[in-house]
Amino acid sequence: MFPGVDGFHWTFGHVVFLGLFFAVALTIFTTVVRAVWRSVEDFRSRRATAICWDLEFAGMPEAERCCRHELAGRVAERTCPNSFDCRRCAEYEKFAALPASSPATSFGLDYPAGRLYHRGHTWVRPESDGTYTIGLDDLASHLVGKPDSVELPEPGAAIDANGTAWTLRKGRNEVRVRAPIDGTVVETGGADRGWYLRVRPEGEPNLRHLLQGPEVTAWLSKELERLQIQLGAPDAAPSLADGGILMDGLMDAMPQADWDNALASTFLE
Amino acid sequence: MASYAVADRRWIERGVERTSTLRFALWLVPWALLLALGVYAAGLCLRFGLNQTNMDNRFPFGLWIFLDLSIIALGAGAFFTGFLVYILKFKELKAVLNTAVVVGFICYSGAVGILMIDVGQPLRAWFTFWHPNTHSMLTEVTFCITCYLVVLLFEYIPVLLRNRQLRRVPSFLIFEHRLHLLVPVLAAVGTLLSFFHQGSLGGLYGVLRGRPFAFREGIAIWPSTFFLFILSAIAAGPSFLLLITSLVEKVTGRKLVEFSVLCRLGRISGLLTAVYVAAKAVDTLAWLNRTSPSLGFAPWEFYSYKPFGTWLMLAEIVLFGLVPAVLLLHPKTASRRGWLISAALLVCGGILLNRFILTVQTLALPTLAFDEFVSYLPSWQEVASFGAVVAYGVIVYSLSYRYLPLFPQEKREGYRVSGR
Amino acid sequence: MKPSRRNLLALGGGAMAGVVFTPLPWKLLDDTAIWTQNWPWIPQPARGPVEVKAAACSLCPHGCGLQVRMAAGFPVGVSGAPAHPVSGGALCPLAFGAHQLNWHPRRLHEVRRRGRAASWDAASMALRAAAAEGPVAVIDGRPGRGASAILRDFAGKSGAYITAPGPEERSLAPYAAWSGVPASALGYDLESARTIISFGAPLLDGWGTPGRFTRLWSTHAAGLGDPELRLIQIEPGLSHTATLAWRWVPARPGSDAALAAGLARVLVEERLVPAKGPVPATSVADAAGAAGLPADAIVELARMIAQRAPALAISVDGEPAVAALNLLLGGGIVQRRETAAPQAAAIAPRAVVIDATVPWEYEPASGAEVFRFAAWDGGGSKADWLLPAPGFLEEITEHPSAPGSAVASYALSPALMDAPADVRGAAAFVGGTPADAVLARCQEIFRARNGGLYRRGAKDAVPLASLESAARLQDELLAGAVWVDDPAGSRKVRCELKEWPAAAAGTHRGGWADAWSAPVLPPLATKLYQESNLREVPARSRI
Amino acid sequence: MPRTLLAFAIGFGAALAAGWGAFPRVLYQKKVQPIEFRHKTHAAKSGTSACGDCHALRDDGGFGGIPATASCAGCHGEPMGATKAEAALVNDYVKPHRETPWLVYARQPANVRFSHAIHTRLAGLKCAECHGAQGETDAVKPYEVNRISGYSRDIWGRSMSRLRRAPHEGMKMTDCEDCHRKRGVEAGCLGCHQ
Amino acid sequence: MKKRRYGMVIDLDRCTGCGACSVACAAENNVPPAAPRATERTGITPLRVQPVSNGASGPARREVFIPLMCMQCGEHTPCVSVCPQQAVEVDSATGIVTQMPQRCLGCRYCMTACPYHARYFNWWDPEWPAGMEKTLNPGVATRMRGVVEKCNLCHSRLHAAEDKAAAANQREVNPADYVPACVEACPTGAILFGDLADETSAVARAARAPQAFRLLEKLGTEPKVYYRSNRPWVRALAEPRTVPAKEVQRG
Repeated sequence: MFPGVDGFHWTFGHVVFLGLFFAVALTIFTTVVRAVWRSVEDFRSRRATAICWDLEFAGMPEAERCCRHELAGRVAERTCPNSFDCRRCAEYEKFAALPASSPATSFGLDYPAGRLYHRGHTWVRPESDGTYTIGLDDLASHLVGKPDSVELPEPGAAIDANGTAWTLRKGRNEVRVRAPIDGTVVETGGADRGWYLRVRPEGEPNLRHLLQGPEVTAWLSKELERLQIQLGAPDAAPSLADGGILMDGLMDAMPQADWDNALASTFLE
Repeated sequence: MASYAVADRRWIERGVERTSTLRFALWLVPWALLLALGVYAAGLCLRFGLNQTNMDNRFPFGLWIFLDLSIIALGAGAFFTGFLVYILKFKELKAVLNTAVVVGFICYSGAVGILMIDVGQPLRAWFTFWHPNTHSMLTEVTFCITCYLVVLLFEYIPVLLRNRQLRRVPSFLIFEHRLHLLVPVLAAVGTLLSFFHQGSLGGLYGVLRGRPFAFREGIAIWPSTFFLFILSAIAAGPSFLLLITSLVEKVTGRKLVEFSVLCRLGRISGLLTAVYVAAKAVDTLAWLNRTSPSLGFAPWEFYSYKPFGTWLMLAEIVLFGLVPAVLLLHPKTASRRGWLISAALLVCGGILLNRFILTVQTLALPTLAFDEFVSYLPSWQEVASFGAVVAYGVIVYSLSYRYLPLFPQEKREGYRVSGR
Repeated sequence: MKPSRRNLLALGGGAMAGVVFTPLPWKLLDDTAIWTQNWPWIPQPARGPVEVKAAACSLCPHGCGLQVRMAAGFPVGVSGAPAHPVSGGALCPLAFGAHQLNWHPRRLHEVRRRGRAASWDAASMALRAAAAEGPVAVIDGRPGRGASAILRDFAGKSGAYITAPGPEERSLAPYAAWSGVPASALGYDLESARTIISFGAPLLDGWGTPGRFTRLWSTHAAGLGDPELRLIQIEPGLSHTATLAWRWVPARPGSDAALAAGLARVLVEERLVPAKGPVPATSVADAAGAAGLPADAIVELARMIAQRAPALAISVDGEPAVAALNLLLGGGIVQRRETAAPQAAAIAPRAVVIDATVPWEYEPASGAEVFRFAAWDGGGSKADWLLPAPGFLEEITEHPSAPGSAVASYALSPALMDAPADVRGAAAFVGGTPADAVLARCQEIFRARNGGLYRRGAKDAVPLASLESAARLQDELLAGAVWVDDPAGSRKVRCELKEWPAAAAGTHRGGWADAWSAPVLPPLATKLYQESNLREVPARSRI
Repeated sequence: MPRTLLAFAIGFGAALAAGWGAFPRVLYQKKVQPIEFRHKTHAAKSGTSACGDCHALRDDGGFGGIPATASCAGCHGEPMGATKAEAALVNDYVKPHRETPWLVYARQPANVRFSHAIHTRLAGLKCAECHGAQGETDAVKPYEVNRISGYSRDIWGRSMSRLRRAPHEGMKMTDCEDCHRKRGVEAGCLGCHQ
Repeated sequence: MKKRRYGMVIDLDRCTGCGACSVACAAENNVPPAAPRATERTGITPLRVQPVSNGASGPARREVFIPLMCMQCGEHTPCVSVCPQQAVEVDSATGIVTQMPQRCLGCRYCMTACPYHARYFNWWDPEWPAGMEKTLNPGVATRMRGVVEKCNLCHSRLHAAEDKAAAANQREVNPADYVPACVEACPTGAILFGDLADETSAVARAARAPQAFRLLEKLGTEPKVYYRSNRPWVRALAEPRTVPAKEVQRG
């Protein structure tokens, strides 16, 4: 194999053969090393969360990749090409300027106007000290009810928008809640305190990707509709939409339903 | 629902339907038993030596080599699809790319596994790398298959890391993403390697000057079988993929790919089979009239030993070559599922027959004037160890099908259960 | 701080990366491969210098000269002694594996009485008790040795000393009957014959001394269209000898006597030989009918035989008609100059002692208590006592004239190995001192001053007279020399034949495996019987 | 990230330590020669320092190797001193005429054919070129046996990496080949294997 | 040392088919006795004797015994080029085709390549009855299961001859010191052995004789084992069979 090892000959055929072999082996090796190296680079430049989210988003069924402007009735039909990250969207202004038409009802759910909503069912509230409070929105809270356990990041930990903010466990289900914004955790709350995290973003954050105003109810309507289909059971209908009031602790109430799927869709797993 | 079923469900891609955990487990049981039996048989061979087989000094290659050659040829779909998708940009074949990779990985790893039992001293296998005889086709095969198995592994890893649970680990997902972006490089390397080792597997027999039934002249260091094996492998690869996909669709009762993709595979296979048949016919004529007589052997003698008559040669070229080529190329038959599958079966059968003839008939025929025509029947250990490879393939494929996005379009296009 | 999954993965990755830069994986790869080259359960040869020792083969009565290569005190290879006066450097195929026989799984290591372990004392007492009750017969497979004298003396006057004939002696039986000379002292004068008619005798396949006829054949006959030495083989099947013979006559089985008579008839009628002695009554047509041959073929065969004289007819069965035919053709049977034991009168012995030299198949008359000496258990023995004897090259062995040889000879073979602790020869068991007997035999030869001594490799003999003493002769013999009588000492045997003999039914067919009188074959004989299609597995499955 | 890196480094370091430090200790088993022997003393007392005087070639070209016990008996028929080793030699080997089961450092496996005659007579190699200055040692070093292959450690050489070894160290096939290549000798497989 | 091409001429007219060569070969090369289940197709007989008939029936029927071993091919050596790890080579000094079981991984490709079926696989680990290992020839290492072996022209005897010459400060081997076991064992002296490169040697002269032939000569493998026979039908066995097998029956 190498000069000096028995069987090595300085003949044309032998050298060409082994040369080709080493070239091939080196190509395979460098390809794999390059993949590893680029992955490390992705983490180091904090691109990783965004890439992961992009990949997850690309795998979502088309129906679930609906643009906020479609929800708000500003456009007839539009699939989001930007992984729900309106900060990257070149056409955002164009659509945002159009008039919205949406149901006025919030289905008995509590969606205060002062908050911004993430498509993974978290809300963000700017505080006076420049921090932002993050919590689980009312639909998610109704679904989960009281979680069995919550795994929150330590204060000081960094979270990235669309990355995992914290984890909820309920029964056999484990839910990763997506962070609505980037920032450093300054304080942690919990289910009983009504909010989960307080984070301090780096500089003035761009919150354009979060839902607000009329979009929220339209989005809620679509989410409830989806939930109804997913949870499937007709007897569940009254407890869901149709102007009814969403039951608190739905997971406890309907243990037989396909929560795996429903939670995954809800929390954008 | 039992807790294991829930846990199982969490590993299955969201948005696709798979059979129940219980049914899946029941499906795996017989294969697992076959695998266990085969592993036991292989263990016997490793522990006590190859006397457990029915091979002998006159029949030193047997069932294992024949089937190894066959599954490596059938596994050629992996590199060839990669080549078509990444190098020639046949985008629609992306639908079967993942399944091709898994099938290829199974075929190659199974073949290497069997080879490790087939050689008498597996612990010395690395000598081939350390002291290679570069004149030997087997050296070339060993180097290329090993490298290609590594390539297949790294083509399979992205598919594996796409599993619903594994994907949740950000570093896995990022690595998968980065590796996937570089897969065209691997596909190119895989194509190079495959061309060489598929060819060298043919060369393995073509260089046998002492076996005029197999010996062929050729170009430079490559006998004609070198090129014929490449051709036949890339002709059969797509057919095998077509068969596997149809079979999976049949077994699972789900639509997995568009029929047009299967037709495309069939057409590629048909075209290449036609080229192969033409080349094979020319080669056979050259061998009959030139090569064999020049070594002192009357070629028709080779066909005077029953059951290896001339019918075998005709069957190989006409029934398993020309006929499926026509079926796959004729627009009428090529657009009918039944004909498509039958033709693909014939193409794959032709590969098996070709590898069988070259392995078994070559060895059975006498060379010396006073040799006898010899026969060989594999022992249960040989059959069982190969059965283990089949079982291993079925199990790996079933697990891959259940837990990995082998057919990404299945979810994207929202295919639903057909029939049932 | 708890290590996370990522930390563990990194740790493992680091270890895997690190281990590549240590000798561990590479050395393991190398050492496991080397391990397969030196698997501890596969024996390897001992180291040590190789010495070549002279010996003689004791496994059949022919006593071929051996060169034994010894390493670390054990024989590691056997080859023929070049220019040996008896075997001429040739050996039978079995001899090449004979040095492994002492470790044959059927080696006898203990006295056995009807399959159960017993002691020498018990055997000795049993023999003494039996001898007190009635006559004892002693069977000797190799008469003419010093040890034979011990056995003969033990049998004494009341008992019987019987020799067990080998294939060559069985073929000579008619001449012994007609001349009164024991078959053990008769021989064939193959060397002067120019035509040999063999009735089934496997002359080229293990009949007679290996290297005797084959050498004559290979120099004078092999591959020649009209050879100097014509071999005509009369045998139903295509045996090795038949296929190599100048002419092969596929006569019907059991027709040897008729065919011999037919041939004799033609020879006499056509005056191809001088008419002497009786003439058979069988007509040529009858003979042809019996042999399944055309009558012309018999006439032609007779003419062919007479064409190149002298002719010698040999029957493997000792068929009297063939012997009569041979006498008609001129004989070719000689009587060696040596004292042969007289034929014993038939008795009903109380006990039988069988020497280890007797072929394993020898079955004594029933009713007697049988004491069987053997180095190996060949299986199926009905003997009451199996007594372990020294094996191959484990004791000094004597090699008297080979059966069927034309001249008398005597050779000794040294003991090249130590025998197992508890083995004894028959001569020692019956109370003799074999060493003294050997010396006595040497003295006998020395006193007679006949013939000469062929030292190892020498083409010419040293006259016996040049030696100073019998002890010196013994030393020379132990160093590999062979005493051979002057050929002039042998003379043609005189047979009185009144009438053409009646046919005797014989079925014996010889061959290497049949000439071999040791109870087992060397393990490497599997190369001939099991691992090639050269030979059928011998009837006696004693491999 | 730093924790990951640290874990990687720890794994890497541990593997290095295991591979270079622990592995050779596990792989090789130390054995003590059956009795003591001093080349220096014997050379001085016998007045010869030529290796061939004791380790002689036979006439047939074979190599005598380590002298047999019989050649010890000339001087050590009775103990030459009161040491334990001396008593052991005389009582365990010389008197019962038993051969000493020496552990041979340069022992090659059965499949190797090494002709001392060709190397010393025809090629004119000095013993020390392969064996080192054995004749000047004053004690027998411990013998180390490879637990897997059963070879003496001297075949591989002391240095695990085989990079830092003395010219005579190492008796693997590649060492034979290196020397042959340097001297332009072509032996072929058959030349050195049996 | 001068280049040699060791070879032999086997006189088929003199072979009696006794098999002494076969047994002597096995003993010399430490080939074990057959494993209980070994057959003529799984045994190890680096030299085997093959009976072949002339195909006639009745008294005209004859057989010839053909000792078959490695033919020591000199050109296009089929086994050398196929071995993936250089376990086989043609020794440049002696012309002997050498097989190194210690390098062999047991792929058996060389066995498929050899038209003479002269290569044998160790299907079993070698086994000798207890104690019989003491009789192993010290010049030859035993093999293990899973490797191929064949006739190496008794190379241990060449080693011994070389050692003996070297001890006498000679570079050239005395031809009388190097005689393979089969040659030595043949009771009729049917095998002539020597250096074919030496034009004056008896073996070179015999190889040039018109009665000499080699098996499958048209394959172009240039075997160094020659056969000779006065009988035309025997010489015709050099060529491959041209009549269908069913018409040729072996007795």
